[in-house]
Amino acid sequence: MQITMLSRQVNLRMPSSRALAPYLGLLVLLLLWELITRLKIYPEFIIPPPRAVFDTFVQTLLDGRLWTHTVTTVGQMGIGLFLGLVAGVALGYLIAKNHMLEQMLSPIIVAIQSTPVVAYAPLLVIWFGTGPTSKIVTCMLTVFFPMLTNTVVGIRSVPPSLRDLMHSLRATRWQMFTRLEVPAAMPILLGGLKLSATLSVIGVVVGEFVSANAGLGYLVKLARDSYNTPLVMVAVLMLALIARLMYGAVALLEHRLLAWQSRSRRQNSL
Amino acid sequence: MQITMLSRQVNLRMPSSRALAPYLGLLVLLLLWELITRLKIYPEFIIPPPRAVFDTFVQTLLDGRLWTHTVTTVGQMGIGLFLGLVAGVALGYLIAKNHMLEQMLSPIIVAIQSTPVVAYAPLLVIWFGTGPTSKIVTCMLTVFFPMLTNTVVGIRSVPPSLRDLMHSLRATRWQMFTRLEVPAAMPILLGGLKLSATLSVIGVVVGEFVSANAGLGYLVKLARDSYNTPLVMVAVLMLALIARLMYGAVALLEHRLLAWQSRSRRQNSL
Amino acid sequence: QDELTDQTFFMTFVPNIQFASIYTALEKGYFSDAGIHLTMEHGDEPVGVDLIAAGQRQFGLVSGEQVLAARANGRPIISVYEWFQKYPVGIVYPENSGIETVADLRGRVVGIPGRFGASYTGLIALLAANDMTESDLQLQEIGFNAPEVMCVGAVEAAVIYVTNEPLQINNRAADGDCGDITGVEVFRLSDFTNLVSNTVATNEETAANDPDLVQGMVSAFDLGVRSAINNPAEAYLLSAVYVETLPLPEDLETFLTAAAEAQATFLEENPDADREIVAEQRADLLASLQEQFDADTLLQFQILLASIELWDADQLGYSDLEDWETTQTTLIAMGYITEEQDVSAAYTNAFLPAEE
Amino acid sequence: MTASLAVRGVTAVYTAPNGGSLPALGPVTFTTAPSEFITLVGPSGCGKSTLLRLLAGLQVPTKGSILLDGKPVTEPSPRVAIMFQDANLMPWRTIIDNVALPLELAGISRDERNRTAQALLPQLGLEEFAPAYPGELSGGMAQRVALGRVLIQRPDVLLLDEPFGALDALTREQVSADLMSLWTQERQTVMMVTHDINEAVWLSDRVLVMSRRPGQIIADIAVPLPRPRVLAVTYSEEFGHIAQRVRANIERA
Amino acid sequence: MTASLAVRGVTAVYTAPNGGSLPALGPVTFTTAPSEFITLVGPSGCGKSTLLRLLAGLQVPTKGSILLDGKPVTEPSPRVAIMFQDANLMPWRTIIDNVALPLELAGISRDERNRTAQALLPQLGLEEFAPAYPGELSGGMAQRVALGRVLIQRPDVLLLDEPFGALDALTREQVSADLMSLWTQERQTVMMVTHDINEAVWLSDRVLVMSRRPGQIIADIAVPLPRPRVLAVTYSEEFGHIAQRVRANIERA
Ligand SMILES: Nc1ncnc2c1ncn2[C@@H]1O[C@H](COP(=O)(O)OP(=O)(O)OP(=O)(O)O)[C@@H](O)[C@H]1O
Ligand SMILES: Nc1ncnc2c1ncn2[C@@H]1O[C@H](COP(=O)(O)OP(=O)(O)OP(=O)(O)O)[C@@H](O)[C@H]1O
Ligand SMILES: [Mg+2]
Ligand SMILES: [Mg+2]
Repeated sequence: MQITMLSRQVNLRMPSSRALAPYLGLLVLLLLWELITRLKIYPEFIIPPPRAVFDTFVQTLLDGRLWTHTVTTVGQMGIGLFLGLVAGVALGYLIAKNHMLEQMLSPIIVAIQSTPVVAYAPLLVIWFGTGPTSKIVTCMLTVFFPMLTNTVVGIRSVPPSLRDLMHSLRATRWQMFTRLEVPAAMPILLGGLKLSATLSVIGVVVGEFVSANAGLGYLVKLARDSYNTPLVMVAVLMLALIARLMYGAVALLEHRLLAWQSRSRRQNSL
Repeated sequence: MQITMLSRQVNLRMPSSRALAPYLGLLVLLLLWELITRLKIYPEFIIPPPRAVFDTFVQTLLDGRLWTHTVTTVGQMGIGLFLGLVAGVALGYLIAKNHMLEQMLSPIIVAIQSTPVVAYAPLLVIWFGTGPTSKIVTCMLTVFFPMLTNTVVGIRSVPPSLRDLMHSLRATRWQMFTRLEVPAAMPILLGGLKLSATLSVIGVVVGEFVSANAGLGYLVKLARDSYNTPLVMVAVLMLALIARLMYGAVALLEHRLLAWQSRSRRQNSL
Repeated sequence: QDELTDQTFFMTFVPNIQFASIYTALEKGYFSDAGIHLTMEHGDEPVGVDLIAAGQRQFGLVSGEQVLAARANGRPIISVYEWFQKYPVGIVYPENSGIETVADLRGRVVGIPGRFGASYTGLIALLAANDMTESDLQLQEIGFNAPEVMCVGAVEAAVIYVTNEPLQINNRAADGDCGDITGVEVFRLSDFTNLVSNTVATNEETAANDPDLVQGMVSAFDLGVRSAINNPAEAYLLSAVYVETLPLPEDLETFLTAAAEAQATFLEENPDADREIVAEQRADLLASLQEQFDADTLLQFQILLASIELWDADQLGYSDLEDWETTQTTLIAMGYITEEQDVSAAYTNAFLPAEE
Repeated sequence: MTASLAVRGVTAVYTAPNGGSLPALGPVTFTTAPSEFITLVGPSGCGKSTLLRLLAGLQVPTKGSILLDGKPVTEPSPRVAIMFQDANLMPWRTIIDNVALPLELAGISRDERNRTAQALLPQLGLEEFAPAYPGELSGGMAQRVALGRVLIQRPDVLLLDEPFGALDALTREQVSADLMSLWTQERQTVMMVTHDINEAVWLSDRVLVMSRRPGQIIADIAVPLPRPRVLAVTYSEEFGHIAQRVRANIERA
Repeated sequence: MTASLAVRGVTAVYTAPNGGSLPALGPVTFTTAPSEFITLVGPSGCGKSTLLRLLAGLQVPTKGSILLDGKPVTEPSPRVAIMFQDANLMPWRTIIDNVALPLELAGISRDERNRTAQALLPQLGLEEFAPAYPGELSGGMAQRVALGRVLIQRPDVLLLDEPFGALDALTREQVSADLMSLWTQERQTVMMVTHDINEAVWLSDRVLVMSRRPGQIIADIAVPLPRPRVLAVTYSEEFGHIAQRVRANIERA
C-alpha cells in the first residue's frame, strides 16, 4: 500500500505514456497477428495475413461496397440503439420505483432475453418484413436489457437523504428525475450505455443474419459463404471499429459528465 | 407527490397482491397466446396453440429427451457463467484501478464483443473442438463483458472516504477488496450478475448453433429444421425458464445481501 | 474386430432423414467393415470446410459450389463422391396461380432464404438456363421460413430445397392451414441444368497420402446410399435411432418392418434388379403407405423418397465435368469467385468402387 | 408572511434492530406563536431530527397530527424549509448550483437565481468557492452551503437541525448573529435543534427541552430577554439564570 | 507505549476551483511531547482536517516532513488511529461490526473481537443497538460508533477530528470525561480538533490556535491545570483566564 499524490493536490503529470496506451494494445495485437501468420501456425485461410486483409480493405473501400454496407448498418444501429435506450431507461425507471412491476415483468423480459433470434425469426420477418425494421428490432432488444438493469440499479442507488431534500423542496416527478435521479445514477447509467452501445453493433448484425441484402452482417455472411476470409475480417474489423467509436463516445461523455468525481476525490489515495 | 409510510416505521403490509404479481404477468401472456391462436391471427405453425406446445412438452419430457438436452445446456452454462464472472470481475477490478489499462484493453475487448460468433466459429472449433468447450467459451464471452463494465463502475463508485478509513487501518489489498470494495459495489455487481446470468443462457445457445450434438440450442435448431414449431417453443420456453431461475436466484441473493439497504431507508419516502 | 481408425465426419445441419444413407451404412456396419469407426459431427458448412481444409477433420459433406468457392480461396479440399446427383434446389409456386413456365415468374415476388448458399446458387443457375437474371424477379429474403411466409401470402413463389419445403407446404395446404393455397408445384433445377450438390469431400493431403482410407470411406458411403435406394423402408427404420424427431408410431413401424423384410427378400432373390424396377417398388410402397397413414406421419418418409430420387443414378457418386463447369460459371456470374480455375482438380472419380 | 405550527400528541415509532418496535418520539404536544424562534435541546437520539422531519412533512406521525396554520401537514409545503443534520449536498453540482437548487426547482431563470445565490455567498464566507464542488470543501464549509440553500428559500417556517454543528466558535457566533438579524427582518417561525445551551438561549424566544428516547417535552422555558440582543447579553445575570434552568432540565432528562 | 510527533515546515496545497493553487495549510512546525493531549482550534476551512490527515499518513505534505518518534511518516502506521470528521461508517455492517472492524482487519477472531466491541458499547450508550445498521441511527449515535471504532484500536497516537460535534452538551461532557479517564490510564498522545474552547482547555495540555487558511499556528497555549481535573474546574479563575487567552487568539486569527 503506497500513498500517491492527491489528484487535487498540485501535481505534475506524465501525459505521454497515457496518451500512447490505447495504441499500445493495438500494436501488440497487430504484431502478434503478423507473427502468427509468419510462423504459419494456422493456414492462411483461417487467419489471413494482415497484408491480405489490408488489400481487401482498400479494394472494398475503393469500389464503395464497404461504405454502403457500413452506412446501412450504422443507420439501423443508431435507430435501434436510440429506441432501446429510451425503452430500457423508461421501463427501468418504472421498475425501480415499483417492486411489484419488477416481479410482474421480469419473467417476460427475461424470457425475451434468453430466446435465440432464430426461434422468432419467422415472426420477425412476418411482422417487420425483411427491410431495416427487423434489424432495428433485434438491435433494440439487445440494447434494451443492459440499459434496463443498470437503470434499475442506478435509480435504486440514489441516496435517500437527497430524495428527502428534493421532496422538501417539492420537486415534481420530472425534476426528481432530471435533477436528482439522472445525475446521481449517472455513473451507473453510463456503465450501462457503454455496454449497450457496444452490444448494439452485434444486435444489428444478428438481425442482418436472419435476412438482409446489405449491411456489414450481411457482408460477413456473404464473405463466410464464399470463403473469403480476408473480407470476413474487413467486415469484422469495421464492426469492431464502429463499436470502438461508440465506446469512445460514451467514454468521452463519461469524462465530461463525471468531471466532478475526479475533482472531488479529495480523500483519494491508493 | 405523496408521502408513504417509512419502511422502518412500524407498518402494516398487504402481502397477498405482492405475492401474486409474478404470476399475473405470465397469466396475461398465456391468455393472450391462447387468444391469438383461437382467433387464428397467425397460422398455427407460426404460433402453435398452447395445447400443442404442452403436448410436445409432456411427450419430450416423458421420453427423457428434454431432460438430456437441458442438462447438457445447464452444465455448459454453469461452467461458462462461472468462468466469465471470474474473468469479468478480475479484469474489471484491474481496469477500475488503472485507467491506462482500460485504454489499452478496451479496443480489444470491445472488438471481441462486437464480432459475430460466425466470424470466429472456425477458430472456436479448431481450438476447442465441437464438444462442450466451445459452448463454454461462447457463454463465457457473453457473460464477461457485462460483468466487466459493472465491476468497473462498481469499484469506482466506492466512497473515497471509506477507502481512507481502510487505509488508516492498514487494510491489505485483499481486505480492501473483500471488506470494502465488494460490499460497497455489491448493488452494482448484483445488477451485472442479473444481466450476465440471463445472457449466459443465450451464450451457450449461440455456441450450440455453430456445432453441437446435444443441448437446447441444438434442439431449437433441430426443431426449426424439421419445421416442428411446437418443439421449438418447448425448447425456447425451457431456455426462458432456466434464465428465469437464474434471474430469480440472483434476485434472492440481492434480497439477502442488500437487506441493510431496506433497513436503512430511514429517509425513504416517495 | 481389429484396430479401427477413428474418423469424425462433418455434416451440415442437424440429424435429419436426408442423411438416412449414412445411418444405414453405420447400422449395417459398412464403415467398420472398411476399418473406420465413424463419429458424426454437425455444424455450419463453412466451419466444416475450414476444419477439413486445415486437416483437423478428414471427411465431411460439402456441396460442390462450396468446394469450388473454398478452393478459389486457398482451401485444398477435393470431392471424392458426388452423393446428390441432382441439385436439390427449385422454385415452389402455388398451383392455379397462373404460373406455368419459369418465364411466368417475371415481375413476381419470389422469396429466398438470402442471397447466399445453395438456394441462391440454384436460383441463378435456374434463371440462367431460362435466359433470365435476378433482376427479372422481385427477390425477397425470407430466411429459411418459406412455408410460413408463403402460407401467409407474403411471396408468390419461393426458392427451396425440393426434398423438403414443397412437401411441408402441401401438407399444410391439405390441412387447410396455408391460407388460400391448395397445393404447390415445383420447378426443379435438375430439369433444366445441373450443378454439383452434396459431395463427400476430403483434403488433398489425405487424398494423396492415404488413398486406402479414402477408398474405404467412399465404398462404405456408397454401400449406404445403395442400400437406402434399394430399401427405403429399412433405411427409415435404421435412421430412427439418429433422428430424434422422426415420426415412428407403432403401426407405421410394423408396416415398415414388414415392407423392409419383403424388400430384403426380393433383393436377395433378384440381385440384378435394375433402377426402374426398384423405383417402381418405391412408388408402390408410398402409395400403399398413403392409404393407411396421414400426411404428417408420412412427411419424413416422403422426404427420404424425394432425396433418393436425387441420389439415384446409373453410377452412384460419379461426377460429371460438365456439372462442375456449370457450377463454376454460375459462381462467377454471382461474383462468388472471380477467376476461372481448373475444375477437374476439384473432384475425382478415382476412389469410386469399380463397376460390376 | 408568518406561520404557526400546532403539534398534537405526535409520536413516531420505528422498527427496533431486534424486530420489535422502537418508540423514538413523543407523545409531543405544543404550539408555536407566529414568528416565534424556538430551539430544541435534548439528548442524542431522543427524536429531535425525527420531529423536524415530521414538521417538514417528510414523514407521517405514527399517532397524532401536525397543523400548519390550522391545516394538517401531510406533505412538504412551500412555506416550510428544512436544513438537515448532514450537509446533504449534491456532489455533482458546484457550490453555487447547490445553493441555487431551490430556486431552480421553483422555475426561476438561470440568471436571476445565480445572482441571488452569488449575493448570499459572501455572508457565508464562500465567495471564492462558487465554482467548487462539495468534495473540495471542509466540513464547516459544506455546512455553510447547506445553510445558504435553506436561507435562499425565504420560507415562513425555518427548520434547522444543528445548523452550526461543524462551525468553529467564532464563525458560529457570526453566522448565528447573521441568522438573528435575518429573522429580525423577516420574522419567520424558526424551529432549531442545537446542542449549545448558550446559543439556544441567546437566539430563541423559547427553549424546548426533550427527554431521553422516546423524546417528550419535559420543559418549555421562555426567554424573555429583550431584542435586539447583543452578544454581551450572554454575560448578564438573567441570561445565566435561564441557561442554568435549561441545563438543570437537560440534566434530569 | 507512547509516542511523539514532530511536524516540520509542513504545507499542503490543493488545486483551487479556478484551477490555480490553493494553499490550505502551513507552513506549520511543532513537536509534541510523549503522552501529550493537544487540541487544535481554528476557523472553519483553515486546514485542521488536512493536518490530521497528514499526521495519519493518508496524504503527503506538499512541503516539509512529519516524524513519528523520529521516523518519517509516509503511510498509515499501526500506532496511529484517526477519527474522521464524518462518522464514515460502513452502511452494510451492523453497529457492532463497524466498531469491531479494526480488530477484524488485524486478524482477531470473531469471538474475541465481538466480546471487545460489545464491552465498549455501553460506555457509548449504544448497548441496545449492536445489531442495528448505521441507517437506523441518529447523527449523534453514528458519531459515537465512530468514536468506538477508534478507541478499540488502542493506539499510541489518537487523532480526533471534532469527535463530539454531533453530541448534546451532556453526552459530550460524559463522553469527554470518559475519554479523559481512558487517556489517564493509557497515556496516548492525543491530537484533537474541536470548536468548543472550554472543552479544549479542560481536556488538553496544550491548545494550538490556527490562523485562517492557509492555517498556521498563531498561538501555542499551555494549560498548566493540575490533573485529574473535575468538571468544576471550568468555573475556576485560572481556567477562565486560559479560555479567555484562547478566545482572544482565535479572534485575531
Ligand atoms: N430509519 C430508522 N429505523 C430505525 N430507527 C430509527 C430510524 N431513524 C431513527 N431511528 C431511531 O430513532 C431515534 C431518534 O432518532 P433521531 O435522529 O430523531 O434523534 P436525534 O434526537 O436527532 O439525535 P441526534 O441528536 O443524535 O441527532 C434514535 O434512537 C434512532 O435509533
Ligand atoms: N480535495 C480538495 N480539493 C481542493 N481543495 C480542498 C480539498 N480538500 C480540502 N480543500 C480545501 O482546503 C482547505 C482546508 O480544508 P480542511 O478540511 O482541512 O479544513 P478544516 O480546518 O478541517 O475546516 P472545518 O473546520 O470546516 O472542517 C479548505 O479551504 C478546502 O476548501
Ligand atoms: Mg439528529
Ligand atoms: Mg475539518
